[in-house]
Amino acid sequence: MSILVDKNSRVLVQGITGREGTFHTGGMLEYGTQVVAGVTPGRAGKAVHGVPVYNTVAEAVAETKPNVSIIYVPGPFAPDAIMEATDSGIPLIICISENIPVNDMVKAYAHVKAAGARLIGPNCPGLITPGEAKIGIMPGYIHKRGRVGLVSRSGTLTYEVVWALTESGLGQTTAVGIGGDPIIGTSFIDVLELFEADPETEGIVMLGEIGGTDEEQAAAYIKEHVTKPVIGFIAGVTAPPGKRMGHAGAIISGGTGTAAEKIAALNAAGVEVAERPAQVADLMKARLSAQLRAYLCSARMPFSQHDAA
Amino acid sequence: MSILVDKNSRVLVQGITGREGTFHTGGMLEYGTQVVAGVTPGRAGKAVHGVPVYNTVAEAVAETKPNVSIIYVPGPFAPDAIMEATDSGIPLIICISENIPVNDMVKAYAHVKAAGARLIGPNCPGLITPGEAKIGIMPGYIHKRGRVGLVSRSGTLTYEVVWALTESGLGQTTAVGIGGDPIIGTSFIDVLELFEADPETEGIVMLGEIGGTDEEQAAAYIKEHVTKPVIGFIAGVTAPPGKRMGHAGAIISGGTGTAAEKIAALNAAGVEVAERPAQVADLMKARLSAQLRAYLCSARMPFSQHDAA
Amino acid sequence: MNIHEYQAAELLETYGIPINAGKVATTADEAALATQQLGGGSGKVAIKAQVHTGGRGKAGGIKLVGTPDEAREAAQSILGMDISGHIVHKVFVVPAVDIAREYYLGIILDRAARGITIMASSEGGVDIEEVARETPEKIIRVTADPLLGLQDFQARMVAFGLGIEPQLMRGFLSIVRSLYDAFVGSDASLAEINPLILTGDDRWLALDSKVTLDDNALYRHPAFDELRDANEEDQTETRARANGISFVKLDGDIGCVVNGAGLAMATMDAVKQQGGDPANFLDVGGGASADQVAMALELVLADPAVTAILFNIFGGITRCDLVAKGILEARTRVEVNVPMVIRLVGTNQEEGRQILSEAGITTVDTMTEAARGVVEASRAG
Amino acid sequence: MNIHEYQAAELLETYGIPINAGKVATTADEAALATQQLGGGSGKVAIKAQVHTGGRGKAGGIKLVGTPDEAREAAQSILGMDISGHIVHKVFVVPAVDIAREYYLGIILDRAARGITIMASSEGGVDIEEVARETPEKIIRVTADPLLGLQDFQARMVAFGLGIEPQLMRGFLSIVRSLYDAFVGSDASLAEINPLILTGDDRWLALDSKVTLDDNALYRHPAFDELRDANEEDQTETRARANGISFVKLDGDIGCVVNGAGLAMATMDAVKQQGGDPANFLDVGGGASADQVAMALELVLADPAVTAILFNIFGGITRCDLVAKGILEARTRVEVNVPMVIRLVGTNQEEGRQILSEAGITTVDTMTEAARGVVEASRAG
Repeated sequence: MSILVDKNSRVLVQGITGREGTFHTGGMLEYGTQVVAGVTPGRAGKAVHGVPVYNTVAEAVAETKPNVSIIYVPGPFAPDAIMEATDSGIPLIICISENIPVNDMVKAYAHVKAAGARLIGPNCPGLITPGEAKIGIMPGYIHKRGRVGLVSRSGTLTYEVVWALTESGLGQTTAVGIGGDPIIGTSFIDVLELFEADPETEGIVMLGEIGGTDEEQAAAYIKEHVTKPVIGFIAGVTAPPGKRMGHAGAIISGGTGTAAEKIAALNAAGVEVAERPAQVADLMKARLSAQLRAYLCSARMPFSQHDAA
Repeated sequence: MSILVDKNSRVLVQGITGREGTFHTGGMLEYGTQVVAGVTPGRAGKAVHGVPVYNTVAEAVAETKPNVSIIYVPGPFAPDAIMEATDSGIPLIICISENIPVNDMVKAYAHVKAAGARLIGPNCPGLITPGEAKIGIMPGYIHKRGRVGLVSRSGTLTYEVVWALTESGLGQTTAVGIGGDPIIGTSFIDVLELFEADPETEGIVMLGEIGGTDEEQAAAYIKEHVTKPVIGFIAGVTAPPGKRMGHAGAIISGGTGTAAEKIAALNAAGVEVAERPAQVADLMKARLSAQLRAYLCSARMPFSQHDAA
Repeated sequence: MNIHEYQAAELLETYGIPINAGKVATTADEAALATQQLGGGSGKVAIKAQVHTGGRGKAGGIKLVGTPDEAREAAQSILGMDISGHIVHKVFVVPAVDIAREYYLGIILDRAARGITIMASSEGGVDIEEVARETPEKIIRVTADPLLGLQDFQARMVAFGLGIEPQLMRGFLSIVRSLYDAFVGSDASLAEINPLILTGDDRWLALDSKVTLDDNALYRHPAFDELRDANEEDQTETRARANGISFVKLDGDIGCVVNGAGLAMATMDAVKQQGGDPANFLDVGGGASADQVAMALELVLADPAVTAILFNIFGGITRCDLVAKGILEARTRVEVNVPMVIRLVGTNQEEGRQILSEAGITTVDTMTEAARGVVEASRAG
Repeated sequence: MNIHEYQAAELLETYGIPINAGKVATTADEAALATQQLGGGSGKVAIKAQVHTGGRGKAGGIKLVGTPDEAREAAQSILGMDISGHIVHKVFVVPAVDIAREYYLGIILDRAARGITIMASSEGGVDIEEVARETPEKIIRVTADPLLGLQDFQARMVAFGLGIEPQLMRGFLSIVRSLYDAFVGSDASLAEINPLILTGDDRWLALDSKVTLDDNALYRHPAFDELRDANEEDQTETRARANGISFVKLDGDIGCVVNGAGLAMATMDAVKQQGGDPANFLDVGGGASADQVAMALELVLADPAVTAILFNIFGGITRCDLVAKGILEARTRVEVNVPMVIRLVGTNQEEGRQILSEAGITTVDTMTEAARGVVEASRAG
């Protein structure tokens, strides 16, 4: 098992004829992802890497029945693309685009939510279930199918940790980049819930950064609802307040959103927080081994009880 | 039983200190309706007929737990009042106000629907479950608790038919005025569904008028889903096209919305359509008697079969 | 509220829609002058009757002319023309245009969808209702989310649905968006361009525009007051509206005074069933006062065709005693020289009947009786 | 984008918010003249430093004066002042006002609610963040429905929450609505009035305004370009932005060139863990080209404080061979006179390392190694 995407995912690429769209469609196809259609208004009838292009999402849906859409259109046009996908009934929408005006995003988010669809991103690398489907811009080869679910606000930082998990032999069930913008469609909590319910996922890695209070909320959620081991990392311990650290969402403002607060909240929820990205894999390995030992011990328990009875 | 409102309904009056609000609050109280609170911004602390007044619906809800709100504020302010009631979690909102700008109403309707609340009206007389609760502006004394559910787009025309039903001894379970505007919160179909499910309602009266296609849609619904006898009446057989007959919604435009079309659709769905309002009661009485006879005959059937077996 | 074509065009132009700019003329000479100014005598112009009704083309209300003299002659014949009961007081003089393609583009309040729907068709310039009836598949319909408004992708769905080519797309999308903005911004219940044309040199142009404004929203558009054309309004209807009474003039001879719109329609139907012809639709409104009843009676009596009057009042909020007083009051203000049949039931009906009976006026019990009575009285009179 | 108080006030005024109108001065003489014009020498005026940072009051950046001469003196002392690293180049001269009450009114992009939230407090004129921390119950919060926008009843909830009296209600509600319109209309991420005051004669007045604009939406507000204050921007940051590079100047001496914002922050943290101090945050962006890498290196080298440079690249979309070429390219364009420690992994890492190794540059494998190495190199240098 895995979460959100697998080998049955049928992918639509919105903005497929753009530079980014074309390039990453190639990458996704190469990885074995089923890319069934693309949309670029006015380019119907063309093909990109053999994938047919339509004028509208409605047409693409009618012809090719995608169940995931990935959006590469420029930021100012991305909210419209999100709403087009939503209104065409696509249940999972991954928005890679960055630089989206935030007030537009607030509206698009509200619309997606009202329609009951799921949006991941914007300004995110997408997500991957190793060996099944890569729906995003991450380098596929660093991933390996395995035991750990990963959710992250960053891009390359995720790759760093994915690589460490792969090297350590733990691998990943699914790795989800939720994006670095202030308003995002899917939060840590949403993904934690999915990983908690996924039988294949044994441990969860959560990569946060400064800005907002998503990590604090996730910590509270973990405390109440997550039984699997969670290892965290928070980037930006040394970031100064009031400065946007690349991501629109990565900013300490009004004294909130500091790494220290987030680390404290996670620790209080029983989440070990790594000091270095690569250390995440070591900590997870240790936790899973400890859990295995504990399980083996407890597994003997019933026998003893039975014997006693 | 009855639908939507009964003796447990706790009513909030929005616009209670206005002329209409005050007058009808008196009428509702006199009928025995539980009016628990009123709202007029800036008038908190006052009382109308002994009913406490609050500044906001949120305050009124917190203090008095109403489960129905009735709105008497002037048309331009009614959409705001509808949304205030919706956002305060009131599940049933009756909007008496007329002259609401239609584009505002389109938005308010969408908001109410998204929130899962029910709006009746606007520009409607409200609804009444005789002997239990009158939440509206209709004269209470013409009603009598009985066997027939009534749903109507009009006001006084409804009274005419209610009176005939009362005189005939049939009486009403609940009488609902859905309103005469082009955009209304609750349609014929919504109410038909409720009456069909209400064990006390034996027959249904549906009073339509020219304009729109609500009656045609209701006819299609009746054909598929309504097993109880339905008697109809359509006002405006002689109305000329292009002229608004009082109600904003009562207008034949673009060749649609004629009484002839509606009557034909209802007839095709097995609905008898009266030629005069008062005739509705006679037709219903005949249908219910016929049904009773049919029931008594069919009730004997099993015995015969048993005897034969 | 209906407005004229030229007013609709001006309104749409303020939202950035390219229109066929012309001049309004109220006399034949003005039309000739406008033709001179617009065409310089070289190109052709169209002289178009400005009336609040359709079918002016078939009625001869649109003429294509080449010279100011022809324009004068055409305007002469059109001005004063009666088109479905509307007298032409103005013509719109516009340059004739080289048409390559014609489309229909309209935005309507969609009652069934409870939203705002964009309708478009490549069958432009013809009666869209006929297209809707005969070949509904030729109409593209897209309903905007009421809260989000029209989205770009929806405008594109309209364009692709019509098969608009990429190089013409930008101009077309801009018109769709502007028309939507105009609809919402002016609180319209209808905004339509028919035909929206593509000229021989690939320009988009709104050749004929129609806008209907929402009466309930006029209060926030005080500037629209001056779009009202008194010529197009029945004086009695205007006076009724000012007094909170709904009144519609009809062609018959039996005046009706009723409380409630549904009951008023049902009353008209009852009169017709009895072989009569209603002279009007009249709803005195919810809690009608004596004064308002008197005003209603005056309005009905203002129609010289009226030969008998039917009062049908179901008292709910309206009290029958006040209605009775209103009737007596009206008699002191205007001369009632036609028979009246009065049906007065509901709240305080006994008091009301008492008041009337003391003044020598009898009442009837049912609507059917009343309708029959008034038709008989009318024939007798 | 941050803008100055006086610019925020002007922006809010265009939305109908009553502001305390004043004059901007860039010299002491201008301040004196402004004082003359505003007060006519009779009333008092405030001289307020215009800088993109808070805490100017405590820093002595606001002075109340009575005469043009006092104003000159005050402006003299404020202009050129360093407030949290921001040099004061302008002062805003405004009339002193008779304050009866002070409120806080702000509208923010609410990340947690994923909407736009109105915040208000009767504790105006003080640091609202402190109020939020110490006495959160004193803050009224109302979140507008993103699709509907702020509704009137929500504005009233704010007003009643603050206990505004009926006779003051209309003016207050109008300000709340206008501030919301300003927020949405100008694509702000923050619009705040602190304090919003009630004067002794019951007038509402925005005494100090702050607006932060959404960088991503500036493209649709070309007029906002002129609100940009070059004095307030680090030249290198400006140049970086123009090249699609995220750059933030910091106080340390170790230059960082990283791809990806999260990884760039983690790299700064790693440098700090090794006892070093990062000189900057730098994210070269997604599919960084050789040219962009060269530009990034130039930007870092432009800081004279830099004693060593750390490259940390995890190639995904970014190809390591291109990054290597960029580094070599940069060396031909600028003189690299500080040691560089390079970590280059991911897509095409072998090719990249090969290119660097041929040029005599060695690479390290892990981030920790790289951080340790660069701190050592910096100390050695």
